[in-house]
Amino acid sequence: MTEERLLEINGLVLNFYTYEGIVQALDGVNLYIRDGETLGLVGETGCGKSVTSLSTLVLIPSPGKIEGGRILFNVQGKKVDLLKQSDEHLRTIRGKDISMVFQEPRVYLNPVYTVSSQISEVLVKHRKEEFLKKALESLKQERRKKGLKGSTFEMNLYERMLKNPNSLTNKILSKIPGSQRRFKLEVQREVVRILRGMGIPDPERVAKMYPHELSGGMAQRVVIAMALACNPKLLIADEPTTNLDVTVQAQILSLIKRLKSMFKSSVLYITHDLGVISEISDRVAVMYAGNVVELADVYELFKKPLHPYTRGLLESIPRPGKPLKSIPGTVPSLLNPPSGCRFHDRCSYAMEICRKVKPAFTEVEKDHFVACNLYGGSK
Amino acid sequence: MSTLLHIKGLKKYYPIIGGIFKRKMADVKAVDGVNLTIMKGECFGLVGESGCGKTTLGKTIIRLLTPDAGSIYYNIPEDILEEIDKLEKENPRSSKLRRIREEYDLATFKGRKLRQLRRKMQIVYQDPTTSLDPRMLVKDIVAEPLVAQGLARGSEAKKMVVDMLERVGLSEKHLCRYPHEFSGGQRQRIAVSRALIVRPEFVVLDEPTSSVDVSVRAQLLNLFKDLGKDFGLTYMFVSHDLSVVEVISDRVAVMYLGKIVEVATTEELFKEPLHPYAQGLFASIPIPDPTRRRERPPLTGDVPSPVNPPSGCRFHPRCQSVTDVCRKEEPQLVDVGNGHLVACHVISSELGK
Amino acid sequence: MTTSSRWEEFKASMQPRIKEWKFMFKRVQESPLSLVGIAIILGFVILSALSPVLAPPPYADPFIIPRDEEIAKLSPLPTPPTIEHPFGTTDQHYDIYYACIWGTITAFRIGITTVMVALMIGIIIGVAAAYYGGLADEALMRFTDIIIAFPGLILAMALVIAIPTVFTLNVSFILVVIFGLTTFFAFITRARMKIKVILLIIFIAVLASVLLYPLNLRFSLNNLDKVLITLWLIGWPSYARVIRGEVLRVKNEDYIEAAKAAGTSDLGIVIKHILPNAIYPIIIMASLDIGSIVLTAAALSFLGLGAPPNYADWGQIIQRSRNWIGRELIRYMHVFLIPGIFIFVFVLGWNLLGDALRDVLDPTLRRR
Amino acid sequence: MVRKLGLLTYVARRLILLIPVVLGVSMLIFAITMCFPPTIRALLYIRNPQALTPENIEGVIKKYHLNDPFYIQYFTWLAQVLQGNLGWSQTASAPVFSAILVRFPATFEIIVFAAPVIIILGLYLGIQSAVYKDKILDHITRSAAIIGWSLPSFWFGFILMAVFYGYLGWLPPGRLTREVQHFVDSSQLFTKYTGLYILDGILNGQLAVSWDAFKHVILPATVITVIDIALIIRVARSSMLEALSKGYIITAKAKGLTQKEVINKHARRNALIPVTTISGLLVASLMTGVVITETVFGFGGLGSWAAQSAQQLDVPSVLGFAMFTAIVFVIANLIVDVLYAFIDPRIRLA
Repeated sequence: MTEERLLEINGLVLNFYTYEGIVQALDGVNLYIRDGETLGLVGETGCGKSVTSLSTLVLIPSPGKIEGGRILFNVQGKKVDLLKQSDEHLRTIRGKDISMVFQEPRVYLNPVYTVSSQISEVLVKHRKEEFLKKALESLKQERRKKGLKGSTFEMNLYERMLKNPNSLTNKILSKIPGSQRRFKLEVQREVVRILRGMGIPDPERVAKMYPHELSGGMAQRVVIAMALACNPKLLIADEPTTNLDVTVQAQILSLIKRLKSMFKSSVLYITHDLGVISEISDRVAVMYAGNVVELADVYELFKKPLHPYTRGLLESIPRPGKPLKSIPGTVPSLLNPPSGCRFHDRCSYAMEICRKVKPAFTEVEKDHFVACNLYGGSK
Repeated sequence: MSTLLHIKGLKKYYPIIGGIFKRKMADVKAVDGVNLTIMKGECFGLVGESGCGKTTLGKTIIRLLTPDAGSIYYNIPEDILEEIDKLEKENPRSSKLRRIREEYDLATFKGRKLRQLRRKMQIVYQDPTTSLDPRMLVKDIVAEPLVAQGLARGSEAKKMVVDMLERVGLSEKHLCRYPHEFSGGQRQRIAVSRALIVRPEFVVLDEPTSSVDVSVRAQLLNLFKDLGKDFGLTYMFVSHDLSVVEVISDRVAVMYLGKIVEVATTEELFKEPLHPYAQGLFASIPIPDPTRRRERPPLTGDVPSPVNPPSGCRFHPRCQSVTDVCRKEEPQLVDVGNGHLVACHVISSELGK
Repeated sequence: MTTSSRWEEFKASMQPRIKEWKFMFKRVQESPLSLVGIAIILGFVILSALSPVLAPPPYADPFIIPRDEEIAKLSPLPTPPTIEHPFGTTDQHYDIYYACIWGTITAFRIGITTVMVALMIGIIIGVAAAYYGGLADEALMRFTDIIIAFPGLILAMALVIAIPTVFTLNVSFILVVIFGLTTFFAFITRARMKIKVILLIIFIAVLASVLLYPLNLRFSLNNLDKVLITLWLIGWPSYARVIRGEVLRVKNEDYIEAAKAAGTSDLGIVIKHILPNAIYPIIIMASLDIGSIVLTAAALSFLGLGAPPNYADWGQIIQRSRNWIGRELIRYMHVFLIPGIFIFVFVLGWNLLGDALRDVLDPTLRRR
Repeated sequence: MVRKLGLLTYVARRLILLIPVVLGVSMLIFAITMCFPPTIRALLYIRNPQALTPENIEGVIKKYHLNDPFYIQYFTWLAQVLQGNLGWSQTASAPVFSAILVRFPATFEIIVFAAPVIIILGLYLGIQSAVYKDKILDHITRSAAIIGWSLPSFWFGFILMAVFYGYLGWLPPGRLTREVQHFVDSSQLFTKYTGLYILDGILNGQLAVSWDAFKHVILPATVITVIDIALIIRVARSSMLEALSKGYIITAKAKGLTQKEVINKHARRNALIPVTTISGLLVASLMTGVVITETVFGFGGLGSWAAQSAQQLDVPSVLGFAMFTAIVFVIANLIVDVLYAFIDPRIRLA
C-alpha cells in the first residue's frame, strides 16, 4: 500500500516562538497523498492548514521551528525526508516537483515584474536545458535553411552552457546583451503556451501585464500557470479561491481538475469550505487545532463521519428546512491548548480520558483514520 | 404584511478622479437604478458577486451614503404612495410632491433628521476586526449609539449595555476588554449588540458571517433569527454565500452589476432560478455533498467593469441565450407570477407568447 | 452609586489599559538600546533638576554664564580644565562647566516647546486638511509643501535674521479673530442654542472691551527667543503631512462608518475615533524630532545666530572654537569637545527612545 | 500604450504641481523680506553698490515701489527675480546671482563625493542589515546609523579637523592650500573651465592642483556622509524588511530560487521604492550639511558664504541662497517622482 504514497507526513510538530509565548501550531500532523489523487485539507482559521502546506515545502514562516516528525516525499522512486535535505537539494524540488498556489494571488505576485518575467523565471530555473536545446535546434535549422555553415557566438554559447551549465565564463558571457535572444524567445513562447493552457484569452497581451492590471481570477490563473510550469508531481493549493467570486471559483476549480488529470499530478487542496472540498477532492483530511483528526475517502467522510468534530462541522452546514446546529464554544488558543484531546472541551462525547490522553491517529476502517478516544485510539 | 421600504430608481455612483488636474474622469456605477420593496418583519436576502453593488445598495438605503438619484420611502401609507405615483406622472415638480418626499423619502433627509434616522436603521458589518474601534473598550463601543443619540448615559447606559450583551450571549465580565481579546464570533456579537442597542426597526446585515469560522457561523445565524423574532426586526441580509441566504431569508434578490435581475421568495428562487445569471450563479455554488457534484459548466468570463457596463442587458456578453434585443434594450423587472420578478428579455418574451 | 463602586468600575476599566502598558513595557525591556535611551533622558532630567545645586547661579538670571573679568583681561585665551573650572574656560574666560549644566535646561526648553507647538499646529492643520478634503486640503497641503521645500536650517537662518528684535503683538486683533471664528463655526454647525448664545455674548463683550481698551503687547526678543519662534514656525509641516495621511487612512476604516451609523457627530468621530487611532506615528516622530530640533538650534548657535555670547547654551560654546580653525584647534579642544558630548548624548538619548517607541508602538507588530 | 499615457499624465501632473509650489516659495521669501524696513529691502533690487548711496536711497525706494501695498511690491520684486536679479551681496561684493554661480562648483565638489557614497553604501548596509536582521551586522549598522544621526555635524567636523590636521597634519582646512590657491587664481597656466578644481586640475594637466583640492574635500565630504547615510540606511532597512515579509517572497522561494536570487531580484527592487522617495529629503539634508561643514572647514563654497551672510545680516544673500536651495529641492523631487514611476509600475496608473 505504502509504495504508492507520493507524500507522507508523520507526526509533524511545529512551534512558533512569539512574544507572548510558544504557539503550538502543529501538534503531530499525520497525512499522506497517493499518486494522482486530490487530498482536501479542511479546517477552520488558525488550525494550521497553511503552516502544514508551507512545511511541506520546508518554508517555515519566521518565528516557527519544526520540532519533530517526518515529511517523506517520493523523488524518483526513492523516499526522502524533506526535513533532512540540504537547502540546495530542496531548491531543485521546490517549483519543480512540488509547487504551490496561494490565496490572494495578487499578494503573491511581485508587483514590479510582468507576468511573463515571473513565469519565465521558474522555467529558466528548472527547465533551462530543454530550452537551450530547443534554441540551439532552431538556430541550426535556420542556418541550414539559409545554407550557412560554421557556428555563431550564440550557438557556441548554448553548446558551452549545455556542456557545462555552472561555469563562470558562461555565466559572464550570457550577460552580454542579445547573446541569448533565441533562448529567451523560446522561453517566452512557452510562457504564452502555458498561459493559453490556463484558458486565458489573449495570452500574449496578458504576459506583458503587471499583476495590478489583472483581475483576481486572472491573477489566480497566472499563479496556477506558474505553479504548473514545470509539471510538478504535487501541487499544493492553499485556499486558492477563497477571495474570488463564486462564478470565478467554479471556473478555477474546473481548471484545476482538468489540469490535474492532464498532468497526472497529485493535489493537496486546502480550504475551509466544505462545498469546495466535496467538489474537488478524492480523499479528505480534517484538521482541528494543529491536528489531523480524521482522514478518509470523501464519500465515506460525508456519509459516515466518525470524529465528533467532523460531525459537528458537517452538521453546521446550513441546510434549508433543518434546524441550524453549531459546535459550542470557540477554537482554542494554541498558546495554551487544552490538554489531552484538543477538542475535548467542545465535544459532547468527551470522557474523562480525553482530558488527559492525546488520542492516537488510528486506522479504524480500511483507509479511514481517526484520532479520537471513542474509537480506541488511546491504546 | 405591509411594506416597510419602497425603493425607486435608486442610483449611487462613485466618481473616479484622475488625469492631470485630478478631475472626475468617470463614474463607477455601483447602484444603477434599483427598484425594490421590503416588507415589514421579513428577512430580505440580497445576493451577488463582489463588486456588484450589493453592499453599496445596503448602505445607501440606510443613508450612510447619499444616493445620486431615486427615492427611499420608509413606512409610507399605501394611499400616499399611490398619490406620489400620480403626482410623478402628472407634474414631477409640484410642491406637494416635494412636501411628501421631504416627509417620507429618506433620500432627502439631512442633518438632525438623518441622525434621528440612525435610531431606526442600523448596520452590522462584514468584518468585526475592522468595524470595532481597536482602541475602545467593549462597553464604550456598545454604548456609543446610546450616548451619541442622547438616549442614556452613565449607569443607565451601562445597564442597557449589559442587558444587550447578555442577550447576544456575552456577559458583564466582557465589558472592560478590547476587541482584539475576543474571537471572531464574539466580536461579531459585540457588533450586533452595538447595532441593536437603540432598538432599530430595520437592520442591514452586510455579509455578517463571511469572516467567521464554519462552526461558529451557525451560532450567529441562529442569533440573528432569534433576535429578529424577539425585536420584531426587518433584515436586509447581504451575502454572496447562497447557502446561508437560503436558510435565513424569506425573499431573495439577485444583483448583477448594479442592477436587480431577479426577485422571488427563497423557495421559488432556489428551486428554479429563471434569469440566466441567477442560474449560472446557483450552478457555481459547490454543494457540500460529494454525491451531488456539479454537471453544468460554470459561467464563463469575468464580471465586466461597473465603469463601462455593457449596453442593453448587462449580462449579455456572458449569457448563453442572448438575443439581439438584449444588446440594445435594458430589460425591466417583470412579474412572472406570484410576485416573482425577473429582468430578462428572453423570459418576458416567452411569457408574452 | 457609592464612591467605592465607582472606584471599582474605574479600576475595571483601567485594567485592560494597564495590561497594554505592561505589554509595551515588556517589549521595551527586550531592547536594551531603548533602556539606554530612557536612562540618558532621565539622567538629563535629573541633571537639569539639580543644576542650581551642581552649578549655583551667581546672577539673578541663571542662564548668564559667570566669568572672571580680571583674568579675561589678562589673558583672553581659553584655559584647560582645572579644579576650579572642571571643564576649563572659553576665551574671555567663560566657565564651560556652568554652561554645560545650565545648557541642559536650554536644550529641554527648545526641544520640548518646539515639539509641542509643532504637534499642535500640525494636528490642527493635518486633521482639518484630511477631514474637509477638497480645496481646503489642497491649499493646506501645498502650503506645507512650500515650507518643506526649504531645508529647515536654511529657512531658520533666514527667519532668525528677519524677526525684529522688538515685536509688537496686537492682542486685541487676535482676540477678536479667535472669538469671531469660534462663534462663526458654532453658528454654522449643529451646536446647542445655549452655547451659540453664550459664545455670541462673549464675542460682543470681547469686541466692546477691545474697542474701548486696545491691547498691545510689546516683546523684546533676544536671539534665543528668535530661534525658538523660528523653530515653532517651521517645525509643524511634517507633522501635518503625517497626521493627514493617518487620518485619511483611519477615515476609511469601517469603525468610522460604524460610528457614523451610531449617530456620532463629526467632531465626536474626530476626537473619539480618528485621533486615538492616528496619533501613534506622530508620537514616534515627536520623540525623534526633539533630537533633530536640538541639533538645529545648536547649529544656529554655532553659526552665530543663536544664543547670545554669555548665555548657557551648548552650541554657543562650541561656536567659540571657530576662532581657531586650523592647527591650534587641538590645543583648545576642550572648548568644543565637552559641550559637544553633551549635545551628542542628549540627541542620542532621544533618538534611541524614538527608535524603541517605533518598535513598541508599531501597529504591524501588535498582537491581534 | 495605456501605460505610456499613464506615465506622461503622471509627469505632466507633477510638473503642474510644481507651479504653485515654486510660486509659493517665492511668496514665502517675499513675505520674509517684508519683515525688513524699506531701506534694507532696497538692497534686493540693486545690481551694484553705487546704485545705493544715502543720497539716492529715496530714489531706489520710489523706483521699486517699496512704500506701496505689498501686492504691487511682490510683482515688481518677482519681475526682478525673473530677470535673475536677486540683489547685491555685501558679503561677496557681487550680485547675489553671480555669487551663487561662482560658489556653486565648490559645494558641488563636496556633494559629488558624498552623495554617491551615501546612496550606494547606505543602500548596501540597509539591505544587508535587513537580510541579517538581529545578527551582529544588523546591530552594528543600526547603532552606527543612530550615532551618525545624533552627531552634531560641526562638532564631528571639529574632531576630525583636530585629529587629521591638528594632530596628524594631513588634511588641511580651506579649499586649497594658499600657494595653490594663488597659482589657481593668478597663473596663466590654469583656466577655470568648470570651477571644480579637481576636474580643472586634470583638464589643465596640473595634477598637483587636483590632489590638493581632493585632500581638502575629503573631510567635509566625510562629515556629510557619516551624518546623512543614517537616513538611507534606516529607510532601506525598514523597506527591505517589509519587502521580505511579503507574499511574493514566499512565491519566489517556492519556485526554488536561491536566497541570493530572492533578495537581489524580488526584494530589492521593491525595497528601492521608498528609498527613492526619501532621496528628495536627502537633498535638503545635504544642503543643510553643506552650510555647517563648509563653515567648520573654512571651505569657500555656497554654504560658508550663506553662513557668513547670515552672521553679517546680509539679507539679499541669505534669501537668495534660501530660494536657491528650495528650487534645487523642488527639482530634485521632480526627478525622484519620475524615477519612482519607472521603478513602480503601479504608480503610472494612479
